[in-house]
Amino acid sequence: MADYLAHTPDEVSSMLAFLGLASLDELFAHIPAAVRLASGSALPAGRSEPDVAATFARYSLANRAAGSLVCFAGGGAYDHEVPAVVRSLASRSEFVTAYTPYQPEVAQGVLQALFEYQTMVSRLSGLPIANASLYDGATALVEGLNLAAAATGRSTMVISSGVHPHWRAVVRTFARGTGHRVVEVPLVDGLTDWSAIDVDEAAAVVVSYPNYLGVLEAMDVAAERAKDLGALFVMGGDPVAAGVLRTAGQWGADVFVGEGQAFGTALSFGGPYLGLFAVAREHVRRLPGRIVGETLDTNGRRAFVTTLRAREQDIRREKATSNVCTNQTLMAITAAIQLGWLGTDGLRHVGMASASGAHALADALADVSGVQLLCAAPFLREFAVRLPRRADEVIAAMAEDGVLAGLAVSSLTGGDDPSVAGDTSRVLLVAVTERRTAEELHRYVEAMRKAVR
Amino acid sequence: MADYLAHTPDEVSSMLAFLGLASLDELFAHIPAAVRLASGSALPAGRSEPDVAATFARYSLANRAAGSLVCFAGGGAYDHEVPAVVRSLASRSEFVTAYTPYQPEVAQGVLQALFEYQTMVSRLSGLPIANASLYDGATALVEGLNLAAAATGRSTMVISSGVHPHWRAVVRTFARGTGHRVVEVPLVDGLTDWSAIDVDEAAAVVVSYPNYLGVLEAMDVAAERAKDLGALFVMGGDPVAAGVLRTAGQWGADVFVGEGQAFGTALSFGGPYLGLFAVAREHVRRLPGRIVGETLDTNGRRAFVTTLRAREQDIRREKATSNVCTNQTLMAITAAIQLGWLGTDGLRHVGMASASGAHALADALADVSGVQLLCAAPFLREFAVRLPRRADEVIAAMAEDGVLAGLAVSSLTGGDDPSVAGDTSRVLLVAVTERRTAEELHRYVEAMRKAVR
Amino acid sequence: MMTSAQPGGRAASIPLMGHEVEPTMFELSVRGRSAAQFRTTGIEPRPLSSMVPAQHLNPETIVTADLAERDLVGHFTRLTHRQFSVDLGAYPLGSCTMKYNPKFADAIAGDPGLAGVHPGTPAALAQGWLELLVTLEERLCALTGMAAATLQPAAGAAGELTGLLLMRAYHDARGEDRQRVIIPDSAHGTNPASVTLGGYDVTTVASNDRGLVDLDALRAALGPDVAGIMLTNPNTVGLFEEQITDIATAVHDVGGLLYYDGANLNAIVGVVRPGDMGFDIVHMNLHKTFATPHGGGGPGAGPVAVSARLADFLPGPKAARVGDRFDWVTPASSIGRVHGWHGNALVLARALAYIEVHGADGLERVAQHAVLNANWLRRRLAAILPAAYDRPCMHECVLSATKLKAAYGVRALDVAKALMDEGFHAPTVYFPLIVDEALMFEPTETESPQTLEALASAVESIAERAATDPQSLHAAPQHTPVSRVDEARAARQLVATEDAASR
Amino acid sequence: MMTSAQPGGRAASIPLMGHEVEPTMFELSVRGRSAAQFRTTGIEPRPLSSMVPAQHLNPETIVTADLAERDLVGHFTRLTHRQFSVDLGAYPLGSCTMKYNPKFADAIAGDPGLAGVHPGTPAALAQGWLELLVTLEERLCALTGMAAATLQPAAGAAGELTGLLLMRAYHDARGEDRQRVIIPDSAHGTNPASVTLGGYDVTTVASNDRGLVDLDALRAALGPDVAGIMLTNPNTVGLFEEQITDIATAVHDVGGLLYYDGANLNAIVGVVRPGDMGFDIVHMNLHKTFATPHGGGGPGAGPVAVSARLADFLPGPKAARVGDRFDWVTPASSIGRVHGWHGNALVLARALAYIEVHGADGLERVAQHAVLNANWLRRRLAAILPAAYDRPCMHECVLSATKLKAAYGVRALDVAKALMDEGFHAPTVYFPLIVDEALMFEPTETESPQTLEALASAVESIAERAATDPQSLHAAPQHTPVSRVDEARAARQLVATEDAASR
Ligand SMILES: Cc1ncc(COP(=O)(O)O)c(C=O)c1O
Ligand SMILES: Cc1ncc(COP(=O)(O)O)c(C=O)c1O
Repeated sequence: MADYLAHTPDEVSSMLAFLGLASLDELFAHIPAAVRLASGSALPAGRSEPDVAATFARYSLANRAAGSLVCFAGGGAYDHEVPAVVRSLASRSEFVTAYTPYQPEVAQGVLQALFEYQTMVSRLSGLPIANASLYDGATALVEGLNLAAAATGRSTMVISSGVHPHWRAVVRTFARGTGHRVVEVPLVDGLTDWSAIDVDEAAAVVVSYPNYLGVLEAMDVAAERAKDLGALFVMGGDPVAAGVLRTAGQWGADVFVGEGQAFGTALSFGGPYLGLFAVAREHVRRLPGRIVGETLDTNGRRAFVTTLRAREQDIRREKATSNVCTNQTLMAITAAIQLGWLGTDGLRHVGMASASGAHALADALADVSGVQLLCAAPFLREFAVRLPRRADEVIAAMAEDGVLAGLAVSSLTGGDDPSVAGDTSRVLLVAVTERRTAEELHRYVEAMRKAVR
Repeated sequence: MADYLAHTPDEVSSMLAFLGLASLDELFAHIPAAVRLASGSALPAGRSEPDVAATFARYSLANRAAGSLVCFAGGGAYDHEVPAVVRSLASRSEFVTAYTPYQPEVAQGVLQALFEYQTMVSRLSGLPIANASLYDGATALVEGLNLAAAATGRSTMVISSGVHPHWRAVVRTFARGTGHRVVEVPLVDGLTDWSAIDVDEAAAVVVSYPNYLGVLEAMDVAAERAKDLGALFVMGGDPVAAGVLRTAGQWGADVFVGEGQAFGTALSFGGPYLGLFAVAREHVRRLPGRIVGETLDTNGRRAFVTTLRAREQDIRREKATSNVCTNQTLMAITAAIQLGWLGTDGLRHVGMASASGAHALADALADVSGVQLLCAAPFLREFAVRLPRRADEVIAAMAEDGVLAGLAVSSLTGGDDPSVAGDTSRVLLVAVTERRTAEELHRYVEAMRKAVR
Repeated sequence: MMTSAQPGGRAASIPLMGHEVEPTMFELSVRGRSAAQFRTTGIEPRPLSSMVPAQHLNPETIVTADLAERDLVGHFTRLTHRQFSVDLGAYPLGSCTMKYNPKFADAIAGDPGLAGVHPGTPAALAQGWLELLVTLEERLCALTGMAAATLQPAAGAAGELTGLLLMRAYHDARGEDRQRVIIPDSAHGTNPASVTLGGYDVTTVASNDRGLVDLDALRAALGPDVAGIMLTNPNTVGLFEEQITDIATAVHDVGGLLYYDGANLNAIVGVVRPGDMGFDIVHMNLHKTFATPHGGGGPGAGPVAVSARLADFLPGPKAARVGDRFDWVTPASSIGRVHGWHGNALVLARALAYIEVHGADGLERVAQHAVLNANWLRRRLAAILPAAYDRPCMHECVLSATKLKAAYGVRALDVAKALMDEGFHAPTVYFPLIVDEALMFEPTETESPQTLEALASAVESIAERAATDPQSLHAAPQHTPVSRVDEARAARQLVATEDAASR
Repeated sequence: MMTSAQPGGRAASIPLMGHEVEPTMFELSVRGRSAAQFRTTGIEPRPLSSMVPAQHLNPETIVTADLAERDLVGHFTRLTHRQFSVDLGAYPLGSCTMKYNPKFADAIAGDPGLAGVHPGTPAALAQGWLELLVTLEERLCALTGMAAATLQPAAGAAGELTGLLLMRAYHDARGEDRQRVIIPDSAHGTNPASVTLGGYDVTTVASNDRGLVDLDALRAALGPDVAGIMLTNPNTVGLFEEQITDIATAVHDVGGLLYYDGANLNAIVGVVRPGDMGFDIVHMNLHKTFATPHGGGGPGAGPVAVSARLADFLPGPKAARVGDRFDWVTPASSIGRVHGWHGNALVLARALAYIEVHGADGLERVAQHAVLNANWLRRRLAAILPAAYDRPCMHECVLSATKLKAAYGVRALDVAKALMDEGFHAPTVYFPLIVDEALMFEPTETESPQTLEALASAVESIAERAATDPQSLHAAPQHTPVSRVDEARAARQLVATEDAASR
């Protein structure tokens, strides 16, 4: 019976009177009775906030969160440090309860924060133009392919199977609408085998760096391949790696797409996350989503405003570069704040500490009999191992010891996949972040020993 | 090694250079070497926020909070509903990180919130003037006595022992400095026995309504007594009761003091809480602490400002009405927000629902053999029972069943006390708030049965 | 001073103390500062070169921004003082349903037991999340009169595209190849954009002089090659498509499907169910009807509910009841994933919290009061800003400034800008496109009668100024941190990053 | 409209959109509205009359304020936009140490495992809290060079009074009846006020021309009836009492005790310990040195640490180690309680978090940079606002506007008000009383060199305006929500509640 309304019964009556109506019902009088609910919707009656909170506390207790399971799961969602200061700034209600900055005069807060976010994404990707966010990494890739199709007038998408299985799945789904032909390139020992496919022209060549198995792909080869096919070179990147690895721009990519959760957003059971998107200068007019630009107000003061709006759906309609409207602004602002908190050295620290932990764990696991690295290729902070038994069973067993061991690759691929030779069900994907301690790594190894004994 | 400093080494050097200094140490050169620490203070080295957080998580886990123990403890600290909306408004950093509004032009937020708080306290106490907060209920009472002494030129304080034992203890402590003579009046069957003392004049007569045992005192008798003694009538009140009981003003009190924790402040292990203070018009110039008044700015706009400052220590120094400077503003603002959230009916609901629960529990406990109500006098939402064994043992036993059974009266009085005839160690003080459910009451009674079996 | 960096402790950019510009994070940055503090892990740091072959390592250091925590806090706190929001005042932005967002739902979403769960956690260890998702799906189906739903779409537009792919999958399964999707000329821009991405051609049907779908025009446009129609009901002019059942019949007769754009569901939630109107596919904007905060432009959530015949095509995997447990299940003929994981989970949790608090009765009150407020405002402003269609509206009213424009050259934009000086956010302007000088007001149910009256008087006073001093309206707003901005300049010389700016 | 209540959704009161007044909660109130939602308890409500005798029941209903949650949020969010704070910018308010308050400490204090504990919880069930308190006491003793401490005092002034009662208990125990406590004329007002409440007479000793205690004057004032002296070191003019050991000897020679007012501890924390200077009793303002937020005027915390000979008199009960557990223990000759429970516990938790993060090294850096900033500012402004005493200062500098006053009639107050238009909070003015036209700047260590430079240039530009347009400074501030307020009127016709106001 709870709600958030202000109107007293008296006020409702006087407003109705002003409208010459006798009841709230009459407001709907012009709606054909046939389509109106006779007896209200089949929902339980309302309950007070504290009563509903009790139900949600039950949901919460029925989960094993990162607090109660030491998290070694990654696959695009990472347990990074998110300090109280970032949480408190990002939860300021002016950011949280505003909407798209249609009126720049009263939206300089969001606009400037987005300008700063765009600058960060541009620097991390090594590309000059970044947009103001997309839904997540997977849909950002789809937008990248649509841009490539528009730029090249072609429809064949060559995608390394080192791209996250969920991203590839999303690409396949949306290709049903765009009619794009999606060609997935297998991996051999963790590296994309470009020779395995024969295509002679393409709109885009997509590679993930590092790829979803954590492996550092041979980017020069991929770039080469893109050039041969006259395709745009689209790189899906782990933005955390940007602190240490070469950028998309340095590898010659035309488009960078990435998942930005790592920058200040909680694991959140998968969303809301943040789709990172950056492109080379020449593609700016094909950019999907919003972009904020700097300008002046009538008094000559610096001001920010969403610009190049002519690309967008509300103006260009069926010819728009994308249909995106509501995006993930709050996560973009959060990322800007988190990156400001990290600073230049902090960002590098996250990359290096994660890598040190990942390599330490990989070395330790190599000594566990029955466990072996899936591939020999170099990796940064995530790697795959082949186990003597099903990965999902091992994960369940290790959870008993308070460890979320990682992700079963088959739970991502849903079965066999060109990214892994043979049976995927025994392949486990393991990620380490800067938050993992030596003691936790030790606990992991012991739990693994038990699980595969 | 962590800190919150901005200065880079280069910046430090250039600032030192500007001062003609070679090292930070030289800034302290004029301090006699004899008194300077040779090798730094004997403190552990600094640790990062996440490392320190781990230590505090350990502290936290070593406590049984209201979440893990259903709280039936009261004694001036109550487990009331504090909604997310009040927490989020009260934690806005403009309120939290400001200080005393010395510059009203940039402090209208705090000043207006305090003006609204003063209005609330005035209405709840039925007295026209309320200050902008004191430390807590106990020290507010001390300020009330000092005001009474100044107003009457006398120094005898007649205090009902129905006043919270901690408040009386604090009064005794500060009387060491003021030289006040404190006369504590015993209770008989929970009610102050004013006939038990013979004093013929006093500065103040203090009664708590309800008293700390939950009993509703005979206020008219107390008022009468105050008049006889030519003393100010000081009422210590439970502000939550104000929703239903007669106010201090209605009972003819000159001064109202109370503990404001009940309005939006968490149990907080006892602090920071909120000292409520209100007086009759004629005592305004003796008011301790700050008071906010309404006025106009030079453009004729309504504005708020701290006023009647001439009473305060920074101006009046040794002749000040009080030494209080920093007070509990944030808790006062929180109380204003919570009262705005509660509204007229919500405040009444808290009083009535708490009372209904308390009476239901008292009735149920009456059926538990060996347990009996301490006194027959009427109570509102808190009551005392006499147990067949030590109250602290019963509390320990019932905690095993997830219930914080209440407070052992002896833990408050520290032994025998004029408020309770005979042995206090078996007396348990039980409070019920609007948050307690029938199921929790049932659990309480079952746990009690077990504990006293 | 050593560096030319901007001061992080100067507050002249906050309107509270002036109207200067706020420096960017980069202007505040001084290399060597930092706010970050990390766990002591006890793990031996390894030289990068020992882990990663040289050709992968970035020869340069990417400099982001280096601030002390104090300056970081000062900067972003000041930015919030340059930002309007629902929490500061009325935000009658039409079509966006800027209602009050309960803080309670934020607290729910902040629970580490929900926010701290990795999306790849096995179902057995995330039963609470799965039950939450299943419960929300049930509620949304009950409210829309649909059989099943997907919670994956991250926003309304994503829901639209998902819905169109479901439409395609349905026709494909029946071996039918249809090319066209019909939308009214009043449709929101995301509709045609989604149709294109769904691989269909857009056929636009004009609205009639009552602001509704012209049934004859629609019938004329219909044919065996029509995959379906996308409708918003109430439509974007805030009017209920009274002939909806005839429309439904007409479309179904040619084998097409009806898509319901739920952006305006707030008008009828708990009162009318899209399913009962004949719709086959429904997306909902949880950030509108169900009060999840808009986050400055997102995140949102755009679940899609469908009738039984389309259920097998829904994206997967979906959380579902399996016996007395919950598990991930993929529908038989699923179109596949439309999100990297399970959708904007924490937004979904907020929406469910809102739904559970309201229940059937509360949500009906929401719709009633949203419609009451909009009609009151429409009537109250009729003399100054006549409604585009002079009839009872639903949750929003589209008014027109044509009178003011004709008489004094004052445009909808001027009124919108001037309203900000009066303490209100502007309504949506120049949408829908079929209305000249459109001002689309959606007060929402959470604004009080007093707020509506103040808003109306503000518009009145603006109208008076239009007569006496129109120039002042072209110059509005003046009491904001920045005055009107030069949008043309922004587009002409694009400066989209600090590095493109000449500082 | 039904009522004449003010609109809750109009934001013209926020500087972001104007400078109108914000209605009070009561002006926004409409009887019949409410925001509160409660648990469903399943407990039968009983009629009050069945529980409470009639004579106790209030015949009238106390009307507080009745708002919908949306209007409650709008109101208080707008009020925060009318409020300056450390998080918005530099706050060089002398003697108040308005440094940055780490959000980390807020998070610690928000942990339900700490914030949710009832103060009457038996020690066995609150071991975490007791360990926390014991650890803090140990840290504070290590920093001050004292033997034991009480954490009960709720603020500095409460600490002062507690300290004076300890002084009295000490003398009483030795059968000595002493009447006077000496304080310098530069002392903060709480010192004399506390002395009076401690039952002592105040003897004020003048400062010498170097701004320090005049040792001869002090010696002259000393005698067997002196209970002790209260000193702040560095003192309130920001100077270190270099003769402190001689002062200590002199006071101790007559059997008096030395009380250390720790309000200025930030200048020497980790560098000098009051104990090593000869102090017997020390209070600390945790809300200053240890960065707990000031909350708009409080809460604070004012623990008092003492040397071994005073330990037995400390207030009790105190948390203490007892074997391998923690328990409440009352010192042998305790003066009793000075707080209703255990002190401002959550403030204490924040302070400990701050101390643990910094450690010995970090706190030393705090003092060093606080002193560096103050000296830099003093020197930088020397030409315009000469320091009252032209010598190196500690963490704050007391400057004087006498030159500006003599030359242009511009007073310290004018400079302070004008600074707000420049984006800075004002320094403390007209304190200490011994300095004419005092402007007391305490930049604290957390402000950057760039911020100091901006602050200095702001003062410079004000000085220039003093020469060219002094009138504009008398009229400052102008860019604030309200201009200078009529303080006289507020006192003349007191309106301290809504009910006293004529609305
Ligand atoms: C009528 C209508 N349809 C669709 C949308 C798109 O929804 P979203 O912004 O969540 O993608 C909107 C949003 O503004 C809308 O108003
Ligand atoms: C020098 C000095 N002493 C004592 C105090 C009193 O401390 P508190 O305000 O915490 O009571 C202050 C506070 O301003 C001060 O500056």
